[in-house]
Parts: sequence; structure tokens; C-alpha cells
Amino acid sequence: MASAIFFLDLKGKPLLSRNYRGDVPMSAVDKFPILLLDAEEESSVVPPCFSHEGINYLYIRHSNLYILALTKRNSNAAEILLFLHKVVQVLTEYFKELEEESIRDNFVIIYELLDELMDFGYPQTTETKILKEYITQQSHQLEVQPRPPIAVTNAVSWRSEGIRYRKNEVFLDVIESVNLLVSSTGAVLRSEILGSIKLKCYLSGMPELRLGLNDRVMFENSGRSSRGKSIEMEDVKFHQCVRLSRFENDRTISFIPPDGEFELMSYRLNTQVKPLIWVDCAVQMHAGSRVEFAINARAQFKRRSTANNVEIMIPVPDDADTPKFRTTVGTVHYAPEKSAIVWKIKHFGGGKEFTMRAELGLPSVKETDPDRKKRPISVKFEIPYFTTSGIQVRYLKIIEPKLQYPSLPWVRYITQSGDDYTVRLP
Amino acid sequence: MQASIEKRIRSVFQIPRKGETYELRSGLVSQYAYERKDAIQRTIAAMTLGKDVSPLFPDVLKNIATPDIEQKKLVYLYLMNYAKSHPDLCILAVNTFVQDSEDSNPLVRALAIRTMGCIRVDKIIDYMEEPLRKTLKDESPYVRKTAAICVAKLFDLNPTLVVENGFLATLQEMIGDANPMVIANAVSALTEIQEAAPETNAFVVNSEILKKLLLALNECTEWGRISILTSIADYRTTDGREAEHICERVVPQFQHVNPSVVLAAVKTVLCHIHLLDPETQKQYLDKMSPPLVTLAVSAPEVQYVALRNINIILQKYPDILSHQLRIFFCKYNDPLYLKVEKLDIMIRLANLGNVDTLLSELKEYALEVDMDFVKRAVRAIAQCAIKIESSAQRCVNVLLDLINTKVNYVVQEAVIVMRDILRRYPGYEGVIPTLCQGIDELDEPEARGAMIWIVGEYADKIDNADEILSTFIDGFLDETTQVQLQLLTATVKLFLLKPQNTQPLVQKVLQTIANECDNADLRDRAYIYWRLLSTNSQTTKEIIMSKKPPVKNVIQHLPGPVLEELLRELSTLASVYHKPAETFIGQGRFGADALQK
Amino acid sequence: MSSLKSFIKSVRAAKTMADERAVIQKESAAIRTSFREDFTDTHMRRQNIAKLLYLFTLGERTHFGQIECLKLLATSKFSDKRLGYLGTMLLLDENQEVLTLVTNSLKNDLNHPNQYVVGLALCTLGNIASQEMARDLFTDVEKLVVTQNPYLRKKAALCAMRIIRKVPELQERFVDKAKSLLGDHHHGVLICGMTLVYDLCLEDANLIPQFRQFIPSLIRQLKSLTTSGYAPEHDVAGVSDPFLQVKILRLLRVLGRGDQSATEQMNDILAQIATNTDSSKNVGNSILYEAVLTILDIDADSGLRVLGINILGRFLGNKDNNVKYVGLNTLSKVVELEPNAVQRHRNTILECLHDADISIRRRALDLSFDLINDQNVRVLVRELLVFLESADTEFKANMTVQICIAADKYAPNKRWHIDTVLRVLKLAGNYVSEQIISQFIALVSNTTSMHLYTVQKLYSLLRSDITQEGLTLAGTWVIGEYGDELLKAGAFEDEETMLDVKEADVVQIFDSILHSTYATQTVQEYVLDALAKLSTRMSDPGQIERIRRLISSQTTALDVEIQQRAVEYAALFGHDDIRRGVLEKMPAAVIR
Amino acid sequence: MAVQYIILLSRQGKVRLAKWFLTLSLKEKSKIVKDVSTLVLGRRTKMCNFLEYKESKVVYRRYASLFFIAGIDSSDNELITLETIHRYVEQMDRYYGNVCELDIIFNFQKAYYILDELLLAGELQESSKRDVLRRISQQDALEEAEGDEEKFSRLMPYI
Repeated sequence: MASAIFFLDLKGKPLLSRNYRGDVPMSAVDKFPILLLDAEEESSVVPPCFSHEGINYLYIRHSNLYILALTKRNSNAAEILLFLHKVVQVLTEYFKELEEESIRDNFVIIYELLDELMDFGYPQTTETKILKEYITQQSHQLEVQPRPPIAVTNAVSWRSEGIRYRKNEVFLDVIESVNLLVSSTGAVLRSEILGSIKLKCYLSGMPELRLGLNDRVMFENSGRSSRGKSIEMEDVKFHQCVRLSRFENDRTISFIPPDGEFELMSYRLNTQVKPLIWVDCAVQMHAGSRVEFAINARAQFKRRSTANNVEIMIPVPDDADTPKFRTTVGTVHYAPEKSAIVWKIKHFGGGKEFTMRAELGLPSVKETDPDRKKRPISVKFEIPYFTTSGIQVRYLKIIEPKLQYPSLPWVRYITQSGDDYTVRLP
Repeated sequence: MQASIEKRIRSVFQIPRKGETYELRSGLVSQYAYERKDAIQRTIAAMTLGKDVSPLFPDVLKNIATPDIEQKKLVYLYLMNYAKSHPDLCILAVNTFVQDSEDSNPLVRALAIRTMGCIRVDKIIDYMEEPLRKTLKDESPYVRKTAAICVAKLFDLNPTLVVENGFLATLQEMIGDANPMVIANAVSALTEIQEAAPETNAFVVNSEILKKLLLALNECTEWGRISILTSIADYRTTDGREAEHICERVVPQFQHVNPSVVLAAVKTVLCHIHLLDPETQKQYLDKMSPPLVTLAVSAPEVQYVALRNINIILQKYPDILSHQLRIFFCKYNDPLYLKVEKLDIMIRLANLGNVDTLLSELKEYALEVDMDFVKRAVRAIAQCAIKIESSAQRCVNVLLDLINTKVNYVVQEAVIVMRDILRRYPGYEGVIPTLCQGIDELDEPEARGAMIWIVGEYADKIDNADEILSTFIDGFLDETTQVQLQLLTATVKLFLLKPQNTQPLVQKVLQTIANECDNADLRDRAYIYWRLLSTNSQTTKEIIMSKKPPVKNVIQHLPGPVLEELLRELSTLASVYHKPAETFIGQGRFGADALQK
Repeated sequence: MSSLKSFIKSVRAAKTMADERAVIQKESAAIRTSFREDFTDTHMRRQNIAKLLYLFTLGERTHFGQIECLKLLATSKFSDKRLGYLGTMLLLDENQEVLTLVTNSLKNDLNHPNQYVVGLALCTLGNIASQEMARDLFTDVEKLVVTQNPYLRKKAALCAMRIIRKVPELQERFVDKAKSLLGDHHHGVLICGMTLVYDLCLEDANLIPQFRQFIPSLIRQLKSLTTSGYAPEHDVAGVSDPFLQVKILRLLRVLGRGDQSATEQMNDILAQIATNTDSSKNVGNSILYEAVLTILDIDADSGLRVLGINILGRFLGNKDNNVKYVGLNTLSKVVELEPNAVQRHRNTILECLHDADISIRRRALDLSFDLINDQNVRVLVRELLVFLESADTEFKANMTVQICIAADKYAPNKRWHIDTVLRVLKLAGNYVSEQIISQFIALVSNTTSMHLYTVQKLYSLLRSDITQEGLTLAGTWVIGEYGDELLKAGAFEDEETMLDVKEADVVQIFDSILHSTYATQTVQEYVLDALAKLSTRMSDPGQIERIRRLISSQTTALDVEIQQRAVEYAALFGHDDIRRGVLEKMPAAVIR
Repeated sequence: MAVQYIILLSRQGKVRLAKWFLTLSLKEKSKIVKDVSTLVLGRRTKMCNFLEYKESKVVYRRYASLFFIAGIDSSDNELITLETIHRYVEQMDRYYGNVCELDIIFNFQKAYYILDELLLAGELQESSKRDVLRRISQQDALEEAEGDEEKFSRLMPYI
């Protein structure tokens, strides 16, 4: 449990705080920036929680803020840190952007939210959708006093009663993100598929949904031989609406969905993936004058598919200048804010291969103490109508026992680069 | 004249502050409601900025009775912050609290009881009894779940009151509440009371309660699940069937999207798994592997906790993630604290099958820029060599390559780890000349100590061992104690291995220590050698040069009892620090007697 | 490209850190590219350099613009030069190779007809001259030190200071010229001249006598400053040129130090300043502070010294924390000379230990240690031990050293001495240095009469606390060495509890320590030695066997030193004939 | 050595001006800026204006939204350093006319110019209140004259 929560600027100055338990002196926060400095002095490895004179400091960073929790006890660190992330998420959903300014401008509602999010150090309700029903930014405009929605404490805490739609529809997106690490010699060092099924539910009442996938374990469990392809998901995570014990028993994914948009489930596949977009890079460095790059990119998927919005980001020295590019396709630009050149290709057909050359100037005076991290090339893309794993939605059944309306599920598939699709530079 | 300029310069940017309190006060007592509300907001704004607005206490308090719930919340917030500075005035708020706790709106009732519990002033406590009694039985679960926590608040302030008024009993009954969130908060409150005052027996989980908890588990919010899982983990059963039942019911939580729920579930299973038969144990451990891997891709700070915990789990169950090495490869933009943890885990996962992949990855890391990380990577290469014999030659080659980079801290670290490789495989003595080349560059005590150890141990194989040691001995008094200790032993070994012409060197060291060193431990060691050397020289040689068991593993392991304790504490701070809670909680003082218990 | 103003505006308009970085990096890239395009438009170049300087202020990298700065200052326009020199001073330092390219321009500009161009060159040279530049350009500076123009004279004087610091052998070229500056009428030149002379004297004490001849004129200047009426140009809050006064006082200090006749000349004026300077404002106090430093540093007459110390006393009582700080800071310098005068302020000083301001606490702490003498040692050490418990973590290490030094120096008896160190070890055993432990052990081993007392105390302490490394080390060693005396005396009472002392209890302590998380490398080393010794000081074969097992369990230790000891001591168990002799009582170390 | 560095720091911790009289690497400088600004920003109003940092002393004073920070030798006179800082502020105030943080942000070159007339090699070079500003305005005048010329020549490139 957390004794107090603080929002601090990057210099460690408190912007807003909430004391939940009164068992830690609030002045302990003054030590925080100094302790961080001391820790940095000691080693460049500064962990997100540490202890000083009986007080534990747990913090996360979000844009130019620290969000810090203090506790005197041997508290659940995972819970606290995750809670801090949840606080950021809720406040971001409330104010679009969470930063110094939005904290100053919205202190009243932040205090209100902090009161609902946590009580005596125990996390309570952290669902923005529900909170927004009774903590609003325009409460004074309301005629009647808000009341806690039943959902706050309900077993179905994510959906309110009495929702009505004229047209009952569900949109289902199957999104697979591919993460890949390729060595400078071209070997795939690591690859994984992070899958996610996102739903947009516009359904009336309290509908019961059941989702069927070509899940190998389920086929095996039910003794059915797999008709066509089946896939094995390594670790499935469900939205809290899914009945976990049922999934554990017979792999049935059944749930009462929240209203609107949400992520129903995510899964991971650890299988070796062939790079969908292959990138090969040669660098020639002439220190003190210029640097040259020769990049090859190849689409290694079926010809009938196309990768859209392909973006290949190649790191260049921080102090480069006068960029010159030559390419057969797409556009290239220099992005000094990322110390990179970015090669963009709108449509990249399966099986195609393109090249790009770049030359940048380097200053004759070298930096005295350069701090250059070895950054890899990173690649972004999306391939619609295609999943790498071969996952398929076999059915989505929708039953609302009282209203019994007809409804339509819509399904889309897409494969995209994950946030870590990288190729190491030689 | 200066004063006036100074005054003016100082006033140039400054916001006029003098009248602020006055202005706020007049706003707080204004006849217009909107002005009062505005003043309250500005008061809270000033409080947020860290200004002391406690002098406004009576004026703020006048605004407590209001139908405007937003305003009420602000006044309550103010009250919580400054009650301590005006304990006597708090009594004026009591009436409103009591009224609010009977309001028709559950939001107001809950707010009242929640705030009362936070005021922490004796005068208020006396008036909490009735509101708390009522709200604990409130028809609204929202109010009940708030009241449940309030019992813990009250217990913290006045335990007797809680027991005498039967609040504790009511709280215990709440475990059977129809609403899962009420149950979860009751569990949290009871756990806290139990911890603070074990003699109350506030929360002793038995089979009966266990059933209720397992039932509530599936219905609860994510945070509630953590409290419930934690108390199930703490439940001690001796019954294998019950343990299996627990595991069975808890395992679905591995699929929860919230990583700390998953971690709590992992902990719960690990706390009961020892009662299962080995076959079933393995099944559960296998099931644990995918969720553990997924934990390692959550937000960095949470990932950190997960990695520190995986580290502990691996020390107990080394095979659990044996096929997952690649998941722990460092991403280039990982925070350093993650990189270092991943490195440690990778080493624990190293085996015959993956050592090649690991080694090329480690080499990559050893060429990065951050000194602390690079050193760890170099160390990891040696750990690999020592752990997996067949990889030793390749590891040594990589280390030699790294030494050739001539990056000072890499070389020093390489010398240190080469010492350990030699302790495992004495046959690699061929590398010694390479190590000796950089001898003048070694400025870190640990590297110097390592070099000295190597020279002492292999004195008979290094032609100029006496010269090398002699150079070090010349600066004996400037070395750290640990280096001095190494130098002492190395010189004695040199003498035992090559008695010709080395006696003066030993004498010099012994005399320097006896005459010029204060350190008692160092002196003792010198006298022990002195006394040994003056007895039978063969026996002495036997003793000092006696065979040392080869080092099998240089990966740090937690001491057994600590490991067991931390496994039961997964996801807590103790499990993150890898230290028992008592070392950082409270005064952090702990005696030999206490350890025996 | 945008103007400097719009660049600054867009940096300020950035909402998030990431936005700000983007704006900055983009502009920086644009500047780099613009440099390549080699504009002849000086307006554009000036603008680029100005932006570069803004980047510098933001802490960004600017190495790529160094050459451009040099190009700018090499042009003939004053505005280019002004910005070019400013950029050079900010972006470059003496270690940059490109700096050599500027030598030529500097040489030209030092001889430029416009005084402001010369001024820029002097300023640059004075701030960043390298050794090489100092050698190349000193003749030009030499001339300027005696130029008619005071604006250049003063700058040249400070430049000369830098040149001499870089190339000390050039000192003789400037000594006589420096003398000429001391009689100047221009305040700026005087200040700079005195700075130069002060620096010369500080670097080379042999020069001091030659400058003593100027004492009368310095005193005259000081006197005229203090007695002259209001002069608006140099007045600060009713004080006439405090900057110059401070400089003179400081120079007098270095000239008067250790010279009786010089000191005598100064007494009057110092007394006058000490009594007449208005102490109600910071300005006056800054002069008083300097004057007191001089009074205390030179061999001033005793009346004057008392006056000086009284001023410091008043400082201590000042409401202004700045003055209080300065008072505490300075009193440390007088304790030895005027102990009684300082002792009078003891309570005030001790109160300052609990001040909210760490700067004050730090000064007060240092001073408290200086106050300790053989009469007050008991009281003060008691106070400081109380403070040690709650003191800032950063103070603890130093405090342990200081308390132990004080105990060492003034201990009224051995018992008190040992008790004091034990208390330090107990309160802050994780902050003590090796030195303290060694000296404590030397103290104990040289005090035979206290062996039993000490070993019993430490036995009791370790049973209740093994978290303080220093305490554990001292305890381990003492119990190892004097375990026989401990065992012989048997059960004893400590702080109203009876403690059993059986062989098993003693071994158990080390067993617990060894298996705890507090067993650092050093602790393990000490424990092994203690166990080995105890094996010869105990009689129960069961316990001796337990010791053997404990030692043997460490033969696989990761640490080489621990392993070496474990292997040796385990092997010794096979040689009972020599074990006893090897591990018998150790000769006591000499107390230093 | 007298003043080692001067840093002008906003209350939000942004550097508005930095002048170094010591030769330090970029890394060392940013370390000092980071450490010192954390220390200074963490001080309360009633505390004294001096801090001890490593082997040196830090003298600072807040003028409205700006902290003026000077690093000095531990043997230097802290009180007169405060006067030096104040003199600098005073000169800027006269030069800009009611100086405020924005003046310094947008016209930082001038702030550096004034500092360069006040301090050289870290030592005070002038104690006259008038002299510094007179020198600055004369130099400004020189620039202006050139500026006019420049404009003139740009307008009539063929003459």
C-alpha cells in the first residue's frame, strides 16, 4: 500500500500530492531529488524503487513528471508501480495530456479522482469509463448531484445497465504486432508476435458474447481434429470481463463486454518469424567529413499482400548536416530530433526490393566527449488483411437474453510492426 | 539608495502576495456562494503550491455544510490536511460529518466516512462510532466498501475502540458480503489489522474463509484480486488436496491483464506448490512460464519488479524458463536498470543449448557505452565460462578480444573475471602473459587484487613474478586493505614456490605490516604467516598451498533461508531489494539473537 | 531560417520535453547545414552564432560551430568581433585544439586602434588563454598593463594574472609592472592590480617582501575610503567602494602575515574599520568579515584580536543566517588561538546543530569539534553522540572520525574512551572507517585491564545488533581474541539483563552473522579469523568441531581471500601441534 | 580563484545564462548545473544564501523568478560575492530598464556582455557603477553605426 502519492516536476519539486495514511512525513519528498542525484553518482543504474532511512520511494516517469509513492512498509511494489501507471492513464484519459500544466489547471478534479482511485493506500476504482460517470469536469452544470454508478462496486464493474442502441453492432480487430531483432550479420536474434483482439461494442442491454478462435488447445481439448490451420497462443491475457475460470476449463472465451472500445484479449507467440521487411545496411564513416549509407529493403511476404506506410529509420550521428539522398522509391528526410534519416514508402508490394543511398556531412571539429549509444535501425509498417500467426475468428456469438436483438459482428485482420522491430547496425 | 533599487528590482517580477490571505478570507466569508466556492478553490490552489493556508481554518470550515458536493470535497480535503494544526476546531465539523453520513446520496455518505477516518484527531475519533456503525451496514456496497477500510483507519488510531464496538466482528462478517469489492476491502482491512496486532486474531484464514475468498476472487476488481490472492498465499495448509485445489482455482488468474494480479497469482501458487506431487508440480511450473515471460514486457518499472522476482524464482526453480533466453535480450532503449537485471537472468538461463547465442549477445553488450553495464557484461561472459565448461574456450577468446580493445575499464574487469576462470580451469594459464601486459593500467583495487592473486598462485610459472610483486610491494602502504591482504598471501606463496632469493621480499612485507600497518585483521594474517613460516616448512607449504576446491559457479545466490523468505514475499519491496523486510523497515536494526529465532 | 527571437519563442512554446528537444535539434541541424553553405552574409552568420550561443545556454552541443566563431571574430567589423569573441569564450576552452587558430587574430586585436577591440581580445585571453597562447602573446599584454588607458590597464592586469598562472616563469616580467598598478588612482585598475599582486604573492611567497613597501599606501587608500564623504559612483548603501576595501584588506592580510612591523602598521586602520563599519547591512558585514579574517591571520595585537572575536560573536547572534554562517565559518579559525573567547559561544553553536538549514548545521558541526578540549570533552561528546543518532546521513562518516579523534585526544580515562567508541560503533557502525576500528582494537589490546569489560560489552551488543558493520567487525575481532576471558567469566549482567556465555552461544553468534545478509566480505574475513582463534580458546570438542565445519563450509567461497583463509584454517585443523601456536594471542599494535 | 562560474537559473530549473571561468568538460559542467540547481531549488526562503558543494561554495540569491548562482572558492568572501551578484543585477536592471526574466532570455548576449565588463578571469574588474554601462553603451553605439552602414550598403548595392 502507498502512504502518499506525489506529482513532481523533473527537478523534483512537488506539484500536487495526496497523503493517504499519515504515517510518513510529507517532507520526505524533499529528499527525493537529492537521493536520485546520489544514486546516479553511485552508478548509472538507478532503479525505480529504493529505500532511505526507513522510507521507500517508488516512482515512474511520465513525460516531464515523476509520479512518486512513498511507503514505510514492505508493500506490494508491483501493485504500487502499476497503480501509478493507472493513475497516469486515468488522468490522461481525463485531460488528453498529463503534464505540469494540466496538473495545475485541473487540481480540483485531480484531488477528487485521487480520492476515488485510492483509499488509505489501497487502490479502489481505476476504470476511467466508470469514474467519468460520477466525477466529471463539469459537475457544476449538473442539475442533480452525481451518485456512484452501480458498476463501481458491481461484479460487472465495467458496464452500466440500461444501454440502448438502435443498431446493434460489434467491430472486431485482430491486430498482430511483430517484434524482431536482427543482428548486424543478418541473423534473427529474437522474434515474437504480440497479438491483440480489440472490440468496438455498440450493443444494448447486458449481452453475453462468446468468441471462437482456431485455438489448437481448444481443438485438442474438445477432441476435434483441427479443420484447417490452428494456432497455439503462448500466453493469453484477458480483459477483466472475460470469465477466466471458464477459459481455464474449456477454453471458451465468454464475457459481458464493456460498452464501446476495449481490448478483449492479447496473446503472444514466440515462434521464429521470418522478417516481413528485411533491411540491410552498409555504412562508410569518414570521420570529420562525411558518412555514407547504402540501404536495401526487401518485402518477404506473399506478392498479393502489400505493406503500407513503411518507415525505415536509420540512426545517424547527432551532429550530421547537409543530408543528400538517392532512392528508387518513396521519400527520405533527415529527422535531426531523432538523429536519424527516415525512409518512407507508402506501398511496399510483397516480394519487391528497393535501395536508398544517403550521404551526410560531419563537422571537422569532433565532440570532446561523445556519448553515442549504439542505436539500431527500426522499421515500421502495416500489412492489412493478413495475420502472421494465421489466427482466425471462427465465430462471435451474441446473446442478450432479454432483448434478443439481431446483431452483426465485423472482423478485420492486420499485421504491423511492434515497437521493437530493429536491425543492428554493423 | 541601494536599498530602494533593490526593493524595486525585487518587486519587478513578484506577484503581490501581501494581501493574499486577507483576500482569501474575505472570499471565504462572502455572502455570495460563488465567491465562497471560488475562494475555497483558490485556498486549495495555494495549499497545492505548498503555501501554509492553515490560518484560514475557521473560515474554510464555515463552508462545510453545503449541498455542492464538489465544494464539500474541497473543504474535506482542506480539513484532512490541516486538522492537525487546529485540532480543537475540528469539532465544529463533526455535526456535518454525522449528517453527511446519513445523507440520501451514497456518494456523500461514503465521502463523510472516508474523510472522518483520515482526520486523525482524537476529538473526531470519539464521534466516529455511530456513523461507522451505520455505514458498515449501509445498503449501498459503495458505502460499505468505504466503511470497511475505515475500520482499518480507526484501528490504526484507536484499536480498543474497534474491538469494543464490535467493528472488528462486523468486518469479519463482511468476508461473506454479497459484493466482491466489499469483500476485497474487508480482506485488506483485516490483513492490516492482523499484521498490526496479531493477538486480535483478526484474520486467520481457515478452510471456511478460504472458500469464500476463492469464490470472490473471480468477481473482484483487479486490485481486490491482489489482496485476496495475497491472503490466500499467506494461508498455510498442510493438506495436499487443499493446496492443489488452491492452485487449480488460482491458475486462471495467470490470464489476467494486470501484471500485478499475475504476479500475485504466481506467488500464491508458489506458496502451495511444495505440497503437490512432483508431476503436478511440474505441470504448474510449466503453466507459470508463459505468464512470467509476458510480465517481462510490461511497463519498465513493473517489468523491473517482475525481473527481480523472476531472478528469485529461478534460484529455486532453475529450469522454469530454460527455453526463453531470447525474451531477455536487452533492447537498446531499455533503461539501464532493466538491462542489468536481464543480464543477470540470462546468465541463470545459460545452458549448453543456448550458450552460443548468449555469448554473441554478451559480446555485443560488452561493446556498448555505459561503463556499469559493460562491466556486468564482461562479468557475465566469465560466469558463462565457469557455468558451462564446453563454452569456456570461446568465452576466454571473447575476453581476450575485449582486452585487446584497450578500453581501460573493460581490461580491468576482464582481469578480475579471468582470475575466476583460472580458479575453475587452472589450465588456462596461457592467458597470463596477456593479462600481465596491462598491469600498469590497473588502477581499480579489485583488478589489482585479482592480478596479484594470479601472480601469487602461478608464481612458479611466471618468470618475473618476484619483480611484479616487488613493484606492488614498493607501494604497499598506498594500497587498500583488500589489496594488501592479497599481496601478503601472494608474496608468501611466491616464497613457498620459489624460495630462492625471495625471502627478503617476504620479510619486507611482514615487517611493513608489523611496523607500519594498523589494521588488526591484516596484522593477524601477517602474524599467522610469520608463525607458520617459522615452523616446519613442509607443513606450512601444505597448509598455505593446500588445494582449493574449484569454483563451480560464480553466480550470486541468495542464502537459503533468505531465498525461502523472499519466495513467500514475491512482488513486495523485499523481493525487489532481495533483502528481508526487517533490513529496511523501521530502524533496520537486527541482532544475532533475533536471527536464531 | 528563422530569427533568433523566433527560435527562442518556439523553444519556449514547446509543451513537452519531447517537443522542446525536437525544436532544438531541428534548429541545430539547420544551423549546421547553414554553416556548410558558407554564407558571406555576415548578418546571417551573426544570427547563426547567436543561436549557437542560445544552444550553449541550453546545455546543447555546439562543437560544430567553433570554427564559425573564429571566422566571425577574424572579420573587421566590430559587431562581428564582439559576438565572435563572446562565442569563442563560451564555446571554447584552453583544451580545444582549434583555439590555436585564434592566436593571430588576438595578436592583431591586442594592437588594434579601437580600445573596445583591444578590450575584447584581453577579455578572451584572460578567460580562456592556454599555455601556448600565454607564451605567444604575453609581450602584447605586458605593454597594455602600463598603457595610459585605464579601461585596458585593468583588463591587462587580470590577463597578466592568467598568463602567469599558465606560465609561472613569466612572473618576473610582470612583477614591477604590477607594483606600478598599486599606486593607480582608478578604482578598477586598483582592484585588478591588487588581484594580480595577491595572486603573485599566493603563488610565490618569496615575492611578498618586495610588496611590503606598499603597505603605507594601501593603508592610506583604505583610510581615505573610510573617511571620505559620499561618492555616488562607488557608494554601496552608504559604504564607499566595498569591493576595493575588501581587496585591500585581503592584500594586507597576505603582506602582514608573519611580519611584525607590517602588522604594527596595520593595527590602527584595522581597528578603525572594525569599530566604524556599519554592521546593519550585508555590505558592511562583508567588509567586517574580511577585516576580521585579516586581524586573525596576521599577528595583530591582542586588543584587536578580542575586537575581531567579538565581531564574530555578534555575527553568531545575527538574525541574518548569512552572517551567522560566516560567523560559524570563521570562528573555527580562532579556536586554537583564543579558546576561551570562542567557548563562550558554545551553547549558541550547539543550538545551530539543530538549525533547519543544512549549511548552518554543517558549519556548526565543524566548529563543535574544534571546541572540544579536556575540560568539556564529556559534555560535548555526549551532545555530539546524541546528534549523531539523528544527524544527516552525509554527516555521519565525518562525525564518527571527529568524535573518535576527540576521544583519543581528551579521554579522561580508558573506560570512557572505550565506551565512547563503542557508542559510535553502535550508533553509526555502518559509517565508520577502517581506521577507527583499527585504532579501537589497538586501544583495547593495549589496555589489559579492560579486556573483559570490552569483550562482554561487545558480546552483548552483537547479540542485539549485527546490522552495523563497524560494530560487527570490532566485536568479532575482540571476541575472537579474548573469547577465553569472556568464557571464563561466564554469565554476566548488562543493562539489567543476564546474559549466558557458553561456548555454544559464542559460536552461535558467528554462525548467525555468517549466514545473515549483513555478512559483507570484510565481516566474513574477520569471522573466519575469530573462529580459527576461538578453536584454540575453547574446550568443548563439539563446539570445536562446529567451528571446523563452519570454516570448511567457506572453502568454496567465491571470494579469493575468504576461500584462502578457509582453506588454510581448515588445513590447520589437521595439525593440532602447530594450530595453537599459530593462533595464540596477537601482539598489540602500537597506538599512534 | 574567485568566481568559478555564474549560472542564472529560473525557478523551473531552466538555465538562462551560464559563464564558466574554470576549464571543465561538457559532462562536468552539466553535472554541476544539475547538482547545484537541485540543491538551490530545494532551499527554503529563510535559509542562508550559501551552500557547500564538493570542494567549493555556492553563493546564490533569488531575484523574483530568477536564481543568480555563483560558484566560488571555499576561501572566498561569501558576503562580498553577494554584493557582486547584486551589482550585476543592478547593472542589468539599468541597462534593460526594469529587467525581467524575458529580457535576459531574449537578449542574453547583452547579459553576457555586461558580465564580461564586470568580471574577468572570475575576478571583479570594475567597481564603478557608471563605468560598466558607459562601456557597454559605447560598444552598442559602435555596433549600431555599423548596422546602419550595413543596411545602407544593402539598399544600394551598386554604389
